[in-house]
Amino acid sequence: MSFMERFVSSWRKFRTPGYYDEFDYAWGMTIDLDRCTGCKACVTACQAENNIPIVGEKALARGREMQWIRIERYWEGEYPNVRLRFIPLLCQHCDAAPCETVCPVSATYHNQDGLNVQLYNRCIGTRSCAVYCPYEVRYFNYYDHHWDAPLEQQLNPDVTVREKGVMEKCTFCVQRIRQAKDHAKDDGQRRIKDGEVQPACVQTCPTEALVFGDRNDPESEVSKSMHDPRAYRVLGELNTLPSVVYLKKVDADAG
Amino acid sequence: MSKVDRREFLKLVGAGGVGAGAGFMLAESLKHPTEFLIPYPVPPEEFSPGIATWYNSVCGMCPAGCGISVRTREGRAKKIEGNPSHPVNQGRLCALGQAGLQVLYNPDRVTAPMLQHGDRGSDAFIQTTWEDGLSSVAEHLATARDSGIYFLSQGVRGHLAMLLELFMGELGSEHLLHHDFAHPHSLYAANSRLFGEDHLPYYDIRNTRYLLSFGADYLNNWLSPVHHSLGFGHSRQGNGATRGRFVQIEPKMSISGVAADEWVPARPGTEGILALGLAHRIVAGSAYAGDDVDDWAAALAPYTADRVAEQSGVPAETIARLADEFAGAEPGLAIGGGAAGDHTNGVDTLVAVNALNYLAGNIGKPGGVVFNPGPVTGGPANKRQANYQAMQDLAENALRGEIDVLIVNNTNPLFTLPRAAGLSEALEAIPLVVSLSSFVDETTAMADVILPSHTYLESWGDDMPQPGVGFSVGAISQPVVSPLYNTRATGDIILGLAGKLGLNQALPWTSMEDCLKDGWRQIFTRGSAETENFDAFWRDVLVSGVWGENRRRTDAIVIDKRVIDDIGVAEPEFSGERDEYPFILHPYLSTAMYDGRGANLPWMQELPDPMSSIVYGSWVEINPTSAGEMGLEDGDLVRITSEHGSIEAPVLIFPAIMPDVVAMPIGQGHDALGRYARNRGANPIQILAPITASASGSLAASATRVSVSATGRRAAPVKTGGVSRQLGRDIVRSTGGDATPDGHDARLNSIPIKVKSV
Amino acid sequence: MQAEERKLQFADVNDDVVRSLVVTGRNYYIALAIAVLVTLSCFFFPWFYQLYYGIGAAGNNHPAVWGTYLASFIFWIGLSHSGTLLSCVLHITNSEWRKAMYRSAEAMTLFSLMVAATMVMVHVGRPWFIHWAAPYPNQMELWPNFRSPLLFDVMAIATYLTGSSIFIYMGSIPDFAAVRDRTTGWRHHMYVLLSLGWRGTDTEWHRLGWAYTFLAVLIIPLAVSVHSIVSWDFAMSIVPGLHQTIFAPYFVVGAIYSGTAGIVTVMYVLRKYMNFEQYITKLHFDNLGKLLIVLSLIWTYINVLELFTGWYSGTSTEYEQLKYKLFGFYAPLYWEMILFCAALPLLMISRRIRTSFFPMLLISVAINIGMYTERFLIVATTQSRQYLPDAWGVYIPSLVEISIIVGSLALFTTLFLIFVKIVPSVSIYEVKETMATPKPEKGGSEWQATH
Amino acid sequence: MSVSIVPTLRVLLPAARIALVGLLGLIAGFFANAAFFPGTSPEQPIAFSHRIHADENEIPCLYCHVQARRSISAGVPSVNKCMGCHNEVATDSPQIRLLTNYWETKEPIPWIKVHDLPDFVHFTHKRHVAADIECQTCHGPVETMDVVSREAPVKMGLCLACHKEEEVEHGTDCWTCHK
Repeated sequence: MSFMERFVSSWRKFRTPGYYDEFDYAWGMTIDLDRCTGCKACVTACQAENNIPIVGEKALARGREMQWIRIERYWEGEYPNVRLRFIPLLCQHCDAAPCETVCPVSATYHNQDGLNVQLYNRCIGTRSCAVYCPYEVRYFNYYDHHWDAPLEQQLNPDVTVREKGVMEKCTFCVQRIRQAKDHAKDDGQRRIKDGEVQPACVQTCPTEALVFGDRNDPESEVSKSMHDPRAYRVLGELNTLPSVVYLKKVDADAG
Repeated sequence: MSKVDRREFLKLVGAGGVGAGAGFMLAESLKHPTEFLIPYPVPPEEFSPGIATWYNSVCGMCPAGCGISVRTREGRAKKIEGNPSHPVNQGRLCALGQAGLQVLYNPDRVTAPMLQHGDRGSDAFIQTTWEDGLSSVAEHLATARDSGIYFLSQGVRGHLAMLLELFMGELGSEHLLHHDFAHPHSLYAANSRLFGEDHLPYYDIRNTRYLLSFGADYLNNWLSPVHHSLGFGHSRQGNGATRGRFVQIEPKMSISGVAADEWVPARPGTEGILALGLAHRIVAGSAYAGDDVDDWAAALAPYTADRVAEQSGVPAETIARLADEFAGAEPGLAIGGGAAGDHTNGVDTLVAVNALNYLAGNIGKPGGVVFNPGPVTGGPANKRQANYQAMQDLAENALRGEIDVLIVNNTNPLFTLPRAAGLSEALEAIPLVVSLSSFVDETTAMADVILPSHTYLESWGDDMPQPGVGFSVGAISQPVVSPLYNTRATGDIILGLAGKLGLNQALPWTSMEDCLKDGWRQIFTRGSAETENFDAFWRDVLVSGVWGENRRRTDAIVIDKRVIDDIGVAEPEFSGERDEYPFILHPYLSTAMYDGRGANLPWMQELPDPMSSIVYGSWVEINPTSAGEMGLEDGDLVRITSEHGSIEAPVLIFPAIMPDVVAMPIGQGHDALGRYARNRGANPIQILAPITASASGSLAASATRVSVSATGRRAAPVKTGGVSRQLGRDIVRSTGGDATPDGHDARLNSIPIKVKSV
Repeated sequence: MQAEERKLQFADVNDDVVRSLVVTGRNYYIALAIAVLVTLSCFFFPWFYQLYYGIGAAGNNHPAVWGTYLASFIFWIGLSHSGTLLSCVLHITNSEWRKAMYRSAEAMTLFSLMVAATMVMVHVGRPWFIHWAAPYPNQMELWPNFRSPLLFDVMAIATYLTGSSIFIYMGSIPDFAAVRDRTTGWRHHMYVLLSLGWRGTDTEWHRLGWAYTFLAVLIIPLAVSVHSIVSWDFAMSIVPGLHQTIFAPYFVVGAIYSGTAGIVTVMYVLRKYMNFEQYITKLHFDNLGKLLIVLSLIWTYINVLELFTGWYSGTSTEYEQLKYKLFGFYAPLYWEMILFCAALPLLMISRRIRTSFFPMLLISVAINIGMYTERFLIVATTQSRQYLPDAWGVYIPSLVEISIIVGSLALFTTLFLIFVKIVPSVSIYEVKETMATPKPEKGGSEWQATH
Repeated sequence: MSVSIVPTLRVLLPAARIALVGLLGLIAGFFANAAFFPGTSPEQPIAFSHRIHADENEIPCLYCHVQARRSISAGVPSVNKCMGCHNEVATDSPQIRLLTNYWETKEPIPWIKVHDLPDFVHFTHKRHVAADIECQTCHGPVETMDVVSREAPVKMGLCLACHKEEEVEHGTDCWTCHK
């Protein structure tokens, strides 16, 4: 295919609404807020899996935290009728992602697996994607981070260590998906089975609040729970069509 | 064109030369740096480059004893995950467990045996060999009086515990102490009083429909948080129609309080009274129909709703409602612990909570309290646990010069005991202090000899989780990486000492691995394993990382009449006068650092506290109204003073805490333990009063009154969060109890998620 | 004033202008030295430090990832605006008074565009890969993202830069020739090259006039589009406070506003320190003053509109945004902006102020300070208050950033100082056009300077 | 007064000449370095010859680089694998003595990487071997080399060309090869 043909074809593809119906896999996640206890196991799991740097107290004091998945907290009411809500926020891998349109070098785009790709080695650090993202889940490398020896021996060889001036964010643990695909191929070119691949956060969640899978597979856990009556999307009114769906918390006393 | 003269020519040559040089260097600078391919002289069996190998082991970060499986690449541990086949955590793991890697790779580890060459605490350690280190300690042990040898270990189980027993037994010393700050002494005492058992029952949260928790932060750090979380999740949404209801009774909202459907603030120390109030209602309301009902009625007579309401500050109607809901729940479960047990009346409180279970008929059935079989093998878990009384005796004996040698194993009493215990002075009086710790923590800094032990990821060991899960479980902890430094497993150090002292008859093993295999032969001979020979069995256990046998207890429990008769909870006593010290200090184990052992892990330091999103430092939580009265704002540095000292911490205005209580997380405030922990925050344990729960002798950690005074300075803690109010933006949505669909369906987006035929 | 009465002659024009190029006083060298020094120490040194250390040298954080660099970028683009635009408009409406000032105005355009481009380099995290934003075939078979407003921006600015540089160059060819004929040595040779062998024949004059007008017409829409596109960098996001249809006109007006004020400043300086009293007169300040008032009114109007979008929106996001802008952390800056850009300019209603030079200088400088603040607020306030309250944060510029702002001013000054010594900063021939041709019978020595 | 450009050019010529020569020098220097010191064939601790092993003795690549079949990295043979043959074969040649020396001291051999990919590239030998891609496609005719040198430019262009030609599934998606 000549460049022009390819350009035209992909243009057509990306012009049609809901083009992601043609996804090979459409990875998605549901988060059950009624199960989530805010224990932050997912946060550390993510840190360990994805070589997320230890930014240090000074940087944190300047608001330069790095958590691909973070847990936001929202108080309601006053003492004694007070309650706290937790909500884990990670890259929503929106099917209509604002960040993808703005990157001048296409360092972030949507791939055939329904993933919102962040390409570290293409990023030039305009940081516009972070501004455009309404979920605030993109984190920027303000420095070249270093690990006090021998902490660097923990780094995951399947994930690159980002250099300064690069944007980074949750990848749905693409290295694990890659691995699973690899196994599936060896196993007679089959597709990935449901539950065969789990991001670090889903894998470790002690209350099993997080479910991950292929939205295209009607039988998968995630498709089922996406059709739960409690399902909703954070900031759904912006119509960014996130791949991450939340299940409402249940207020037993709200009736 | 003008012809080139000589000067011109020279210029040209110069220009050309410079250009060429520049070009050359440019090309040179663009070259890739040299990298090497280092082959193994002999390739190891287990792994090959580029392919991950997984080892199953046991988590050593807290006493819960979860099973872990560690991912290694090229012989280096890369990631810790839960072991799916381990019944306690079933593949899940908490944040602290994940951070175990940073214990292994911590830059501040002790890399070799050390001898203190200055005065104690001068940190003038000089490296030595194992040979010298061991023999010098062995000499002292040989010359010391038998009763003068003390061994203070962290709470260990399985064969390491047994090994310590044997070792100390051979040395003829009774003074083997396990010390964990968070060990639930009162809970053990309460259980043995009511049920006559010295090990904990299994609280079946998974199948319960109604959980009544008296101060137990069961989702965060009480007993076995990960297992409880699994149960919680399942009880909430895993059961189809019926959704478990969770009620949390505590003065300061904990993680479990957040997760609960109802948070009931009760005055500190009155949880037991409240429990008896519920019991009174149950008995009076004839929801209980046992034949000993009259005894109960008599015993519970004084705990009328009004009196209990008056004492606990919980409205009478709430008490009535809770009692009826609890009695009506099929099945229900009441658990008590944490702060509720850390009062002068702690044991009575927990007895009362168990009584509640008994009266509601939750004993010995799914969704209630299930009894564990006794430990399969290894040393006794609880009886060696040193309560505060024992630790204080240790200090006094030391001052009386009765201690010749103190061996400390991976526990840090100088941090986890109040300053009032006088332990630091006591250590001064001990001629030889040996530490087996992997880090220079506060206690190790005071040692004369450091014989650094492996981290749990480098050493052999085994564990029988306490509390069990209703049936016998054992797990092997195997080295997942070859040791990073010149350290040794605790067991091997003990065996080494034994060898030097000629105790080989009693401790015949050459290494901890032998000792384990020997022990596990017995387990193999229990016959529940269907493998043919021991080696196969051993291999299986190593592969799966866990062993269990499906023998459950079915014995019914009868409670002695005398126990029923003297059931009752006294008013809690506090140290300090109310008018001088208006607040009750409520210290709690922080999510990230547990009892302070997590403070040297950068991941844990950078893990925002779930409720406050504060990192790197400690804070004190104050109710908005009382803060308003004192004119305090977020970030004001205040001085918290008890009768036994004072600390400083910034204020955090916290909506979910009782007005006369101030809460502080435990974990920060180290003055040792390496670069990440040192000189950061304050340690509330330091100022606790040395009063104990009368019946168990354990420290009444929540029974200290304090005064809070502004210092005029500000020290706003570092937070990752912004404004934690929704401002009507409907970010975290919730639905009514019956979870009916109300139009907010993920499918109802402008572009529906179509489904591709697979 | 004295200069007004003096009878101006063709010869004087040439002399004055050439003098301004050839004769260089000590003050000039001192000024240049200072400018260069400040540029090096306050712009390039901190920038290289930032390149080595990472964007962490700036005060940005999560969520406020954009900072003063971007604000400066818009500021300079804005400043660039009236130069060429104004000159074009006035050329087409051939208003006489333009002719003395447009050269310097266009130069301002050119240099502020250059500075703006460098601000982009300073802003991005990995400027060594900035070329990836340009479409060129490569072995990676990768192209820039043509959907990205940032890419539109790059294109627009490049076009505008090209356009206005051709425009200014073409306009000054005859002057180069004039200077060429009056200079010797290396200057002569330089102007030989620059003047492209201009002879001054009628055909040449004709073609020049034609092409010049053509370009002028071409550049006007271009200039307008450039700043609209710059505004899209923000308006195309869904960030509350940025996602607004008014932004394109808002930016264009703001740009012309600050640009015009910039011209006033520059003209004051030229007039004072290069003795162009005869050419840059009260008339110019008067007219520009009127223009400024109009612009300030439009600008104020749009700002008021903004308040209403927030107030009437009824959504928490927009409303909080507005509250934060008016009373939040950055509120003092906001009110400072209102004072400088909305209140102060109204003084120019009085003719006495318009026609007195120093007050005009003060006002024009004040306006540009205010306009810089506006750009900073657009970037800072909106990012600090987005959709998720628990991710809110505050951004405070770091020392490095502030020094780079100062440095960029110095950079601009340096470029301008060099410019005035190479290009006649007052258009010789057009000034002459404004004067009557000599009457033959009077022997060509006496005539009246007509304005 | 002249409007002619000629005198000016005459003045400028020398400067122009110098600039030109300087530029030429720059280019020459750059390519001289690239040509004569490419750094693509570094000197190895042992002068191992792939020609002798792979060509003359026809040992298949995967015999030594056994990892390539099942791992992302092909790996280098362990020292004892070399010794497996060189206990008997050519034990007296000086290079082999070096080898035995490493073997006896149980030291690893510090081979220098010739084909090296950046950290952000995910390349798995396994998949490419499974797809029956000749090692030579990327590594060049190694079997003809006494000193291995990087012949084929292992750059993104090479990968893409092949991925397109063979129409690899999602072969041009960035996340297929970048991590």
